[in-house]
Amino acid sequence: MSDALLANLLSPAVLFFALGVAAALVRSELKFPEALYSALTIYLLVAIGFKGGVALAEAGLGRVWLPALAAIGLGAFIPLWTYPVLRWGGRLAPVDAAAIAAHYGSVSAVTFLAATNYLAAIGQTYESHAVALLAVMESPAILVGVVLGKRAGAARGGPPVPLGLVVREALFGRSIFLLLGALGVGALCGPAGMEKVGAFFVTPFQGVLALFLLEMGIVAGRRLEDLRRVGPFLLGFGVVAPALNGALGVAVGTAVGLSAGGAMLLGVLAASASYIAAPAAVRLALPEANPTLSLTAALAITFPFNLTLGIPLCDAFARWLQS
Amino acid sequence: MSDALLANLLSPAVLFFALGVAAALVRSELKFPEALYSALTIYLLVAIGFKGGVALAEAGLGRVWLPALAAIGLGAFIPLWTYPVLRWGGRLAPVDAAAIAAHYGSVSAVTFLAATNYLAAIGQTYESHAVALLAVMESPAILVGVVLGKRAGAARGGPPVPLGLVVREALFGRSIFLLLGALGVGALCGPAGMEKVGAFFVTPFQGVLALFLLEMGIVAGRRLEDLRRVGPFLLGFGVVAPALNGALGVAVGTAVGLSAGGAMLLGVLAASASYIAAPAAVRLALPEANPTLSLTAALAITFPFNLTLGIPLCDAFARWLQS
Amino acid sequence: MSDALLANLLSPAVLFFALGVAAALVRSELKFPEALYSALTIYLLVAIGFKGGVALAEAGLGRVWLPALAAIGLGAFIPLWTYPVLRWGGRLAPVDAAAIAAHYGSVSAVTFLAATNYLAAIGQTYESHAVALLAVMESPAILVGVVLGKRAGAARGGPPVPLGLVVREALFGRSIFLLLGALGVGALCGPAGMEKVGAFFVTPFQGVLALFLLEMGIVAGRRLEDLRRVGPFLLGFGVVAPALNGALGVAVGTAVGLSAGGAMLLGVLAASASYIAAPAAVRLALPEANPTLSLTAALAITFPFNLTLGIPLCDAFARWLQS
Amino acid sequence: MNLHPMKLVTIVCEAYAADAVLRLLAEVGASGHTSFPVEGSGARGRRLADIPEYANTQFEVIVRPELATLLLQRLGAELFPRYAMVAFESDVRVLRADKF
Amino acid sequence: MNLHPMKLVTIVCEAYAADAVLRLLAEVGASGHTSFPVEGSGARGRRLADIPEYANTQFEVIVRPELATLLLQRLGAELFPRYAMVAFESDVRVLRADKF
Amino acid sequence: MNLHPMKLVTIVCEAYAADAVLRLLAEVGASGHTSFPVEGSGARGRRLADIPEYANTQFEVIVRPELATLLLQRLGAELFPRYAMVAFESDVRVLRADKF
Ligand SMILES: Nc1ncnc2c1ncn2[C@@H]1O[C@H](COP(=O)(O)O)[C@@H](O)[C@H]1O
Ligand SMILES: Nc1ncnc2c1ncn2[C@@H]1O[C@H](COP(=O)(O)O)[C@@H](O)[C@H]1O
Ligand SMILES: Nc1ncnc2c1ncn2[C@@H]1O[C@H](COP(=O)(O)O)[C@@H](O)[C@H]1O
Ligand code: NA
Ligand code: NA
Ligand code: NA
Repeated sequence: MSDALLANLLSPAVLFFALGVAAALVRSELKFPEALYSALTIYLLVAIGFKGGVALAEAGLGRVWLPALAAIGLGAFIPLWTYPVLRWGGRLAPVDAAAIAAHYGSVSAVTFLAATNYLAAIGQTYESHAVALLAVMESPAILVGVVLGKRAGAARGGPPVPLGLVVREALFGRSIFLLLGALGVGALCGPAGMEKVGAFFVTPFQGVLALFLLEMGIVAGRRLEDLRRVGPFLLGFGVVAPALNGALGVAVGTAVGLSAGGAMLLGVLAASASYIAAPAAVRLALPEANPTLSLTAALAITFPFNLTLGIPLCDAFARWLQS
Repeated sequence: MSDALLANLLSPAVLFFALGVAAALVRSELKFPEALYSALTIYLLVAIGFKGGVALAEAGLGRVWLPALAAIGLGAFIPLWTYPVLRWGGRLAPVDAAAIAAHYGSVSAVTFLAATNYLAAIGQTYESHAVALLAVMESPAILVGVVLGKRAGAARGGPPVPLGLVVREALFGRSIFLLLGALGVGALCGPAGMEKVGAFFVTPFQGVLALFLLEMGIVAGRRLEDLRRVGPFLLGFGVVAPALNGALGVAVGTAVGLSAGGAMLLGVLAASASYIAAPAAVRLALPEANPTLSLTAALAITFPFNLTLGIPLCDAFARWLQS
Repeated sequence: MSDALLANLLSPAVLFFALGVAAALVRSELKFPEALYSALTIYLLVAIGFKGGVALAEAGLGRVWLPALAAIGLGAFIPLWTYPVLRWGGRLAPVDAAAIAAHYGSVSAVTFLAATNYLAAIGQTYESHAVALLAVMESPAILVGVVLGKRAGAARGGPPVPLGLVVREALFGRSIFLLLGALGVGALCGPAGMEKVGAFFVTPFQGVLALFLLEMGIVAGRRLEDLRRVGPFLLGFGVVAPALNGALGVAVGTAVGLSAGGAMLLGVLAASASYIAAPAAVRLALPEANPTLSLTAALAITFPFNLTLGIPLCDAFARWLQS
Repeated sequence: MNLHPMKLVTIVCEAYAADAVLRLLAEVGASGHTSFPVEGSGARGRRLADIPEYANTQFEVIVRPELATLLLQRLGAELFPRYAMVAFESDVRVLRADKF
Repeated sequence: MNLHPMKLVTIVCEAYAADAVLRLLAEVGASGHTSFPVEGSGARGRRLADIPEYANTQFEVIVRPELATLLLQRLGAELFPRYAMVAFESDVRVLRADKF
Repeated sequence: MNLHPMKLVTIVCEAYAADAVLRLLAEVGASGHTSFPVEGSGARGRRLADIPEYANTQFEVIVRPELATLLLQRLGAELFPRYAMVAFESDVRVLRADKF
């Protein structure tokens, strides 16, 4: 385990992330243009979706529907236990508790990618169509979280946001749309399509991810000073919740018959907190919620935690459970 | 034919384009930063120009001059027949008819690329220096169209645009300059240069094109509501004109001795309408023309038509003609 | 020599640079978005740093410390001889002389890359950890130049810039931070890390550099009209100083035991003038200096000179010296 | 040449509020708008424009004076309670009043 | 400290008009300008800034009052008939009047 | 609805001056700011925004009138001698004066 941990900490991905955090901390004027951040996000989501779609075409839907259902259930469940903890344990306003719960039930694609890299590095196999789990797990928690927030909090003013808009955002938001869409394209093209575009979407993928994590490090590092606004409760939550959700995810994955690698990935998905899909949808549906709380927790606490410790922990737990 | 059509519709390029249109239609907030659009355009133009230049160096100018002359003639001719059709058939203002004629006589590099992909996918060979035809065919129609527009319409006010500016724009505009310049660089470097930069300009090319077509789909999809402003005549024109021009191009290509693949590419060039070079030059030279008409027709009607149907049609016609 | 010169002039890198200059001169509206410039810079610096770091891990620090010390000394020395020449020879204001001296003592990563490309093309070997010399040679001249400027000129008004800020900028500025940071990451990852990300950071590298040089050509070309503001003395300085510094660098490199290739690279570093790190740090520390002088000289005179003539000259001198 | 007095209403808001602002502009009947991405800081903290989730958008809208009042009123009532934003009006004189 | 009254002329136009605007600024003798890309909507429809062919540019030019009138007059006569654009002036007080 | 008179201070400067401007804003006690990249030309030549070394930044700061005077005074004394920049103030009426 400590070997694997060290290998993870010394992987290009994690080291570049650390470099980015360092850049923000020493206040180097290094920064990525917003367009580069967006371009890298688009590339990563399309690449991972396409690859997953091709894998899905090869595996067939028969092997995916049960884990997918489990992932959906898991995503919907997480806000149900985190909401009361945040609401009464953390004494947060109802709408803030609901917003944070939605972020933690939804998922982070980049964390998922780092986990697949980790598995590849240690030579552990996994179901290559697991990316379908990532795709279906983005929305459910957002919808549950929004309903919790709407029930709990009366709007502070202004006309209510039409429900259709909210559902559209939860289903057609930037990251979900790209991921599901590329998945569909990959499934339709199959291996023949992969032959054409694999040199762009697969071969350089790990390097692009490393570069993106450098940027993520800068982004997270620049938000570290927002941690003061977030309070000690949320700080602890940002570490404990992923650990619990990760264990839960591994267990559920094992229960529905995933391999150790696949169960670990479902654990990482459960552990991860969304910082692309959820902020957009929650901001639209629950504008009264304070976005600093949820986004800082997801980006500056939970993301680094998962990248460094959460991933190896999920892996160790999955191996132990399945051995 | 229907097999080939289906293969085309299920290629990553066309599917990603469709995904982009879908994103715009469901009003997903997915969008590419303008800088990414420009970066992808630059990459595609440089890559295709460079590759064509290397092929040119190998083939020698001797095998290119006749088809190139034919392409120039074709480009200059198309505005001559489309202008009267648009002017009297479509009852468009003279300056608008001239502007649209210029767009349809000029060419779309991305449509050309999709056509070469199509040929590669079905295993059909073609003259690899055909990109020279793309390069020489951008300007002639623009110059002819501008002369038609200037003759026909008196300016609505303001001093006339100096003719030098117009010619400079038609010859040195962004896309023409990049394409011709990279062609020259490729011709000077030859295969030795290709060995150095091929891993960037050739290997990942098809994947980059697929990503770009996703963006083109969004761009075209967001303009679909402009179709109402364009009227039924132009809608029909945007489909019929490429079909006729495509057939003409295939015939001319066959006449000057191109292979079935090469003639098909000349057909696709004739069928395609410019949405980068022409808008810039025409806007400068004929500012009184309504850019919504020409750009919407080129981008939202003719481009999708060619991508899905026009390309296989040209191919089928070329095979039939040369068999 | 003249063969090598021709080979250099006909390399994709130099030809694309010339194409960019031509685009600016004919006033083509071709331009790269700023975000693309920044993205390419980031990629090149990270890629070169990472590659150098891996090489360093393999070579061990033992073989690097002496050349690194020599590079630092060289960087610190160059402003000491160029300052008086600029101050009294060129009759420049003290603060301007100091600023220019800092730019010429510091280094240009892109020039270095072009030099390694040149060596690869002619089949000359060099110490692959030479990039460490690039990394350590950015800051010393900036610090020396700033001290010279501060001593010489009283500020024109406003409170003095805190010294800590200046040192931070010289050490943690964008380019230095990226280069040193990626070097560190590469050194920690070693060859195992390279296996993961090499397909992105190494394989397409030369092509990316060629594209970047196209942009550099546009940037330099658009500043050619600033040459008038710069005066004939600085014009001559921009050609003579790199020639002298290059010879000095080659000699020093030979003296500390570098191979002909390595000594040539140290010469190119000495010959090159910084246009990323130095402008930022000098502008902060010596805001009274006129940035047009130093930046135009570095970008529009010395960079093209080195790219075309300086590199083959350094190579010829290194071979002659070591034969 | 005649210049016509109009109001320029400027709105700086988090990017997530942009759709709501555009809907409001359509509802009050503004004839057009101009917008661009900005970064900034204010009561709700720094908004570094490094990722889209933190971006700000600035809107500039030229309207007839009576519309300016209505627009600002509804902004204050409907959007200010929810989003990070500031809004202000100033006096301008436009060319071609018939455009607005 | 003395502040000096000047006019700020703002021009929002399609990007293809930018060269013509810059030529006009040089001709009337403006001492400088500031510009940036924007997107917008108006009489000539939406101008989504997703591709350069649809981009808009905003110009801000500080000029002495008499120059403002001349600039707007020529804009209205020479460029308004051709390009998608709006223009307006407002009152500002600048630091260092000798710059303009 | 009440609108409250305030000053809008606009600063256009080379990007290298941005940190100094932000420090000054904090020192005089501005409650917030908005900024965005621009390109331009002026006494110190063209500043093409094609590379960061030549970029310009525009700051817009809403302040109470007495603060505007102080801010401009210090800008003129401390930063104008060093950096390429222009600055001016204008009158605006803001929604929610308590924000500033
Ligand atoms: N005093 C100010 N001057 C200029 N812009 C401001 C000011 N206060 C706030 N803003 C802008 O309005 C946005 C939202 O403000 P706030 O709701 O106060 O956080 C900020 O991110 C800034 O871009
Ligand atoms: N009422 C308005 N307020 C602010 N900007 C406008 C307005 N009308 C037009 N514009 C801007 O001016 C550009 C050209 O306007 P138009 O010629 O009316 O299409 C638009 O794309 C907008 O950026
Ligand atoms: N007359 C002007 N109108 C608008 N912006 C200006 C003007 N003069 C200068 N600027 C802006 O201020 C920056 C610095 O001006 P300067 O110090 O005069 O070179 C320029 O790059 C422009 O962006
Ligand atoms: Na989760
Ligand atoms: Na055509
Ligand atoms: Na040097």
